[in-house]
Amino acid sequence: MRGSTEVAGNSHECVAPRLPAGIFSPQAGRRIAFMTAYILKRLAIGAVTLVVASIVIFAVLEILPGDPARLMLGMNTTPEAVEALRHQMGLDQPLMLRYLHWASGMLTGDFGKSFTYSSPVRDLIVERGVVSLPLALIALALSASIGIPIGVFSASRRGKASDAAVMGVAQLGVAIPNFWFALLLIYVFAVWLRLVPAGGFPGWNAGIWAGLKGLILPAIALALPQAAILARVTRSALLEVLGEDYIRTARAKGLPRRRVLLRHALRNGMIPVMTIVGLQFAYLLAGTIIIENVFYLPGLGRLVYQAITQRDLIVVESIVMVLVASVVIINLLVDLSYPLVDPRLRHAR
Amino acid sequence: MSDTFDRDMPARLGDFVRAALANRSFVVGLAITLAIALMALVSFAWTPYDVADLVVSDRMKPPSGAHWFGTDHFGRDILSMIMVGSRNSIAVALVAVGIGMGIGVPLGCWAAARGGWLDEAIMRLNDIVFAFPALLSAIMITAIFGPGAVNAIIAIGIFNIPVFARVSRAGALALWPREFILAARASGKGATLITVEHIFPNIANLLLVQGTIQFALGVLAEAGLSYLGLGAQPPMPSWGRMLFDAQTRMVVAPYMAIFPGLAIVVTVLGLNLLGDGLSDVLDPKLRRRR
Amino acid sequence: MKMLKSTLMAAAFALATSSAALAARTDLTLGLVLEPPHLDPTASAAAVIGEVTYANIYEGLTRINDTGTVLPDLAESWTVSEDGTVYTFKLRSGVKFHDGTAFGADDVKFTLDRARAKDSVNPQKPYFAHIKAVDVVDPTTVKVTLDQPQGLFLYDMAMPAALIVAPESAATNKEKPVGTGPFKFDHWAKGSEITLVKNPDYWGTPPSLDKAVFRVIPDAAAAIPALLSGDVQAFANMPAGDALSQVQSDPRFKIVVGTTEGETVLSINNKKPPFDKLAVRQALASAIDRKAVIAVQPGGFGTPIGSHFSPGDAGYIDLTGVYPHDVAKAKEYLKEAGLPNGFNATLKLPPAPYARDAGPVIQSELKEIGINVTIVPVEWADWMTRVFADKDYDLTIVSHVEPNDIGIYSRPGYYFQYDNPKFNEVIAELDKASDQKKRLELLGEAQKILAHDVPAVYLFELPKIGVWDAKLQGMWKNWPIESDDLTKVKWAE
Amino acid sequence: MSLLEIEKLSLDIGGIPILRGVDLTIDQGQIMGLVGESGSGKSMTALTVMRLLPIGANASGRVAFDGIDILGAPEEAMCRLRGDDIGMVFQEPMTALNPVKTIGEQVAEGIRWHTGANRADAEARARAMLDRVGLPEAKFPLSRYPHELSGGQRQRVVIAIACALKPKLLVADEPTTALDVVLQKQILELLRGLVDEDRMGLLLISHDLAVVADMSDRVTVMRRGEVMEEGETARTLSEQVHPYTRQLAQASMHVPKRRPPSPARAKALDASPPEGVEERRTAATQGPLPRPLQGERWPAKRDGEEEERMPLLEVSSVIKDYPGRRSSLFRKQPPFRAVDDVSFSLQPGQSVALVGRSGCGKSTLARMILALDRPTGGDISLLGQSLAGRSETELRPSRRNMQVVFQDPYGSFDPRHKVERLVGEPLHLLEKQPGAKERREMIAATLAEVGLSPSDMDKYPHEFSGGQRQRISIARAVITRPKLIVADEPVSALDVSIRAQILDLFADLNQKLGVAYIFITHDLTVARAITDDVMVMHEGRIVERGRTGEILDHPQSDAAKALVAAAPDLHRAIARRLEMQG
Repeated sequence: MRGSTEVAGNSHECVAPRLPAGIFSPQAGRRIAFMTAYILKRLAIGAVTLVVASIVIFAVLEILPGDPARLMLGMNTTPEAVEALRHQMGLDQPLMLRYLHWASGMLTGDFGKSFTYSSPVRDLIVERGVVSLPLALIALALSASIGIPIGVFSASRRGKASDAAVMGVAQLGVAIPNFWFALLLIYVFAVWLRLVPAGGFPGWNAGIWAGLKGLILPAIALALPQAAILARVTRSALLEVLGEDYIRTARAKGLPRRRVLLRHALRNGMIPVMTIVGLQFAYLLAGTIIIENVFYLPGLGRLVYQAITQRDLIVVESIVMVLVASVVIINLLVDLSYPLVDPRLRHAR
Repeated sequence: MSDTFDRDMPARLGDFVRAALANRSFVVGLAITLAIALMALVSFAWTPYDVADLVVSDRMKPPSGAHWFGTDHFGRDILSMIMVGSRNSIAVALVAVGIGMGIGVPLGCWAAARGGWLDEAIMRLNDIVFAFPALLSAIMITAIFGPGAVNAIIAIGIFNIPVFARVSRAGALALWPREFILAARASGKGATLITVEHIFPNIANLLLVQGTIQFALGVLAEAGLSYLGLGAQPPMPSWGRMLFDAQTRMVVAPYMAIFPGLAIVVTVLGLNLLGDGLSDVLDPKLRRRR
Repeated sequence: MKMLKSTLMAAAFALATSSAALAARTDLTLGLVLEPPHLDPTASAAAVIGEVTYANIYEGLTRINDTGTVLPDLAESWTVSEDGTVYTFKLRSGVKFHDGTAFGADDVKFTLDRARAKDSVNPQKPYFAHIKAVDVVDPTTVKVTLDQPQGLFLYDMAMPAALIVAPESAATNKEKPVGTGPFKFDHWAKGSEITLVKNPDYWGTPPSLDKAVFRVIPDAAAAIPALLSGDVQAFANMPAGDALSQVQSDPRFKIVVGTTEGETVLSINNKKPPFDKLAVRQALASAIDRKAVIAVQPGGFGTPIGSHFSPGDAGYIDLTGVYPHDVAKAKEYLKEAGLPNGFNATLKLPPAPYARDAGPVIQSELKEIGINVTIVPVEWADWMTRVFADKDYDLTIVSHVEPNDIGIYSRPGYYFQYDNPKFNEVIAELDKASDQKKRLELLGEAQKILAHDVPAVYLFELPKIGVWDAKLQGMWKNWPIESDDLTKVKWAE
Repeated sequence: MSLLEIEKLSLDIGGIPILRGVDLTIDQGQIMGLVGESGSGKSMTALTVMRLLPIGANASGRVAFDGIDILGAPEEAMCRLRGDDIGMVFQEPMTALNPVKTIGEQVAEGIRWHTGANRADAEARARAMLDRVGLPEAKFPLSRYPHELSGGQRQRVVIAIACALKPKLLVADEPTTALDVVLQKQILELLRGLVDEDRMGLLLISHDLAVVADMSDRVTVMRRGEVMEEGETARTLSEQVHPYTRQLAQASMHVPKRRPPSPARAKALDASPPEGVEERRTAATQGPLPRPLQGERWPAKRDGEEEERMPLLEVSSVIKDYPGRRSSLFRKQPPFRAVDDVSFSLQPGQSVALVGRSGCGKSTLARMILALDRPTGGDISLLGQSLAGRSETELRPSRRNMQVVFQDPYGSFDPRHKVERLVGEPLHLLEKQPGAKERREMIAATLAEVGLSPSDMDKYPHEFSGGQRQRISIARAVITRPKLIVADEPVSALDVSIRAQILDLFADLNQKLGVAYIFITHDLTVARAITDDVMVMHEGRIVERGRTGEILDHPQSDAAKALVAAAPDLHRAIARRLEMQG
């Protein structure tokens, strides 16, 4: 959704067609200069986003009610013990100082120390990331490898019964809450058929295969609704492209429908699809909280959920920052990949 | 884009109704949506059982003539819970869409009308909101302000703002260079007046379609938050909460999970179909993205 | 489909049996509902730290067994002075910490001094409050001097918060716990599992398990499948709730319902009107049907209580009849309090399942006598700060899991805001009394006062629902303290 | 046997009849012109030949190409025909090429598909073909992408694709309609050259009689899905036997009757508004107007003396730059100068044409005059009031005196508003807002003035035809009685017959209201039809100016000469054709 509107909005279309043709000559050097400037601008915007986000996250979390120190010490403690622990955790320092400490630490890769786990937040993120990241990647791969071909198939059968059937299923897929779907999956595949574990993650130490086995159900639960979305997006993007004049030109060359679809329509229809894939990756990385809870996977989502309930502020702040940063990076990568698909974007902006 | 706004667009109600009734998605979607809305309305006056009545002796009874969908772990009638729960889902999603539109549309229109640094600033702000993982942020918001329907509305509503800002900005940007806008400018009308008189009525289509989509997403999001215990609070029934309660009892009482889940699926499906249908009817060229 | 299922299951079964070892197993995977925040029981109130480490990794001067009896542990024996203020412990010799350093009197002094220091973050500081001095007499003798008799001192020293740590490793115990116990910490996959292995240098009877894994399974829905699939062989306290029936019918598993020290109560803010009126509290007590509250608890387990005392402990008196469930009577009490039409109140529920399950039942019962209760769910952190520390609440439901904690009602400023000089006297006397008969007498009196005064409505004693493989032996039935003591656990041949 | 034989072709799409019994024959090497107004079914006839009809289309009759039954052939056979034996060129070059593929790929693709040639051979042939259509390798390597080319160049690529395999028949559907006259001429010449060299048959579809007359051997005239007349071009168009042909031809050559107002007459008009109002009243409504309209409502003259010497519009040294693209983080390309030091003045009642090729800056200039865009430099003043740097409120008095008519009769109106609101929109500019009743009366009067019925007020714009919409557009422009109307290509989107009517209306209003016009157009016939003076714009500058007839007959600058030479002219075309035939 993003990409296409930006394209329409930002390009100086009123000017471009009037320029003499020579100005567009594809000189490699200039093209690189264009791209560098573009990348630098995007990087700068990304950096600003991160700074603003860090301030927002920090400010917001500091007004969370509940004192982590008190939680850790329980119901049988004394006020001095609570004070002592607050001092130990650095919670008695002024807010500004704590922000600066945290923010500057992050720049050097030091996210501070978890209040509850008392281990470095960075280690926690890495430990959990090795679950969440592969999960998101598998789910994304599943979503793309199911959704896109179905969308292409459906677009090529536009109006036929198979199109209607596939899109009906996709429509249903979009409407299913993934955690409900996850419950159904657990009971069919784990409880009833006992093909895969019902949840939990044995760790990669237990072997790649055991690890993958633990991730397969959650990945499916995450991926199928996303695949349904992707199938719909792919189909409508393709149908829109198929209405373009150049498709008629290609048909007038004598190319059969199928070849036109694959050679001409697909690549042009990829921009909205890529945008959605990018958004999905960001969503899958951060949006697995519920699924990780259903499958009791020790991932980032569950860590952050636990950390919120335990008021482990520094962990919450750091993970949210990492997730925001990954969204920014993914968006940047997606934006940068548009020109690979669409040569018009290699010069513009 | 230029064709999006006229020619194919039915300007008259009669045309609209005729086109709409010929559209299967629209008809089915509208029927489902109205049925859910009706269910919510009826629940104010009547439900098979009072959901405030906890009949512990009737816990987890499977579906029967007395309890069509069975009873939950407090002995409450699941059908009645679903009926009352629909109010919560609808209210949360609807108000969240209202917040998104109420703030997002003016922002988007303003950005499009003024352009330049203001546009850039508003859009970058949008990007920042977009960069936050929505569910996670909603969890944080409800964690800060306490769980509950109102805070769930706010949490979902905030993430609707950039969506509507984007849609209305894109729509408005496509309209501003149009000749009828130039004509209005030549008639001495300022940006605000033009936005009110010309831009807004012409992007209403887009907003209606997007609104339906966001409504459906809102129902899903509310279910997710309630599932995590952050949405509507007991004893107010909510579909997501019912699923949470059902999860641990799924083996003994699968109906506790199946019916609320189906309620969510049917509602979201209905709204999505309605959105698809509307976008076909109002704007044949508008893309369906979700 | 049925065909498919049976075929698949047969295949799975074949796989499982072929790999089964013929010799008795020496490994065990236990399910853990909550993941410990860290593994230092002297630095956090999280009971789950004790569940993993108590008696397995760390040991105390004394220890408690599964019946709640105090036994010698690192202290072989002790003597108590006549006035009950000086304890002299004779320590075991030849004991080594897991890191190889020797255990001795210095370590005991270090542990106790650390716990009672001004900047200590020990979660149970009151246990150490009366210690005046800790003296090392010789490497195997320690003398502890109290400023007043402490009736439960030996019991307190057996608590997880008093487990003995070494100065060399105290700072790193959170991540890498080092104790003297029969199991050594092996590794901790955060969010997933904690692995312990047999300590070959253990001073006592070696355990029969070589390896124990505590796997975190927070989700009730996942616990049953994990058990059924054999991923996990034991849950000391199963979170399965209503799904328990699935295991109940399965001969492969044993279900052992025991008791804990968790008095689950509807706490009342005794200073906040109208709860400052005895009649109002009595109305609450009469309006609530403990049976209904227990019925919605997992599996319907739980023993009703009438006062703040565990039915499993010596000196328990059944006081559930003081205010039997009687709606008419409850309404009379309200009339007596001048509130015949009832009033509004809030009920703050922490995220614990027992509270969230009981809340709606209590809400609906109180509605019958005209009290409109609004449920406000809160996170633990919020509960600790707002309810417990700031006393900003009307009603709340919580389980007091500390053993022998009837004394909390005499603590000044405790969140019940209950203040009864007569009760305080009884507790003061109890604290100093070491004579068992005298203690039981005083405890009985204290129970009766609470039962009558209703500083909280006593609901039920939290059950411990142990579920494990039928071939597993030696697991604790009851939880006098929260511990998965694995020293005697073994697989039947 | 002819190359293409269409007999009794009927077509309906979703049950709506589009073509009724169309007959058409093309021989090898012959150019067949197919003319007709919009909706006559020309394009559908072409698409039937290609069998690229939209979904839901249903054709009957017989279409035979080279002996092959097109309507009955299997899809694979059609794929073999398309691009190999039949090529097609489309109207809109900007969108006809796949934006993500290089022009080389796109030309070579058909070659490879049909001949099975390897990549290198196909590219060599594509290269040769691009050379033939005038895109030499030095400037247009195969690796160019379509967006790097201008519209005319893209149309050349499309032609290269269509002609790459030397088809027997080329179908060109309005191939030059989207291009300006100079490009049109080049493309038509290219097509003619290719057709001659390769002895192709050409089906040339156009709404422009002059183009068809210039190009084709035979002509088929269509209207509403039916063939009206078919015959040899010169004879058909000169004899004009069929009434519809005659109607078309006359409309194409139509010149509105008008007396060019002398400066004196202009002054007289200007100085005596009551007369103007009087004239309008008698002409339009034939009845007494409500009193308040007089004098106060229509912007009245204040002090005669001063104004008479003052030009209506004064444009001095106006410059418009568009910012250059950023070529790196720290460097921008120099700005693109769209309008370069333009100065002129316009007297009241004067009608001026601003002509030039597309992209010459004429529309930018118009927008600046209308104060819809701010000049980068220079000044524009209307009735002595400078427009530069004014706020919207300060501009209101000036806006009352100038209005605009746009090209697109569809895009000019908010589709959600009724005509009443649309036409009444500029009333917003009046100092004293009329009441609802008064307002309706003013709108009704204005609608009558442009030849519409006052009852049209309650309709939506989509209920009107293109010509009617342009009338509504004009009504909106004149309702505040402005002194100046800027019309940006006001008739180029209209069919010829409608175009003539609208030009008449413009001429009529010029005389009745004494309003001055700036006509922006690339079509010299329009300029000739209704303007006194003409300014020729080229690359942002005004390169030539003077009396319309003089410039069009004796252009001096290269730009003007090119425009004049390229302008299709029906008279000349027929004459030349007759001459050729002897």
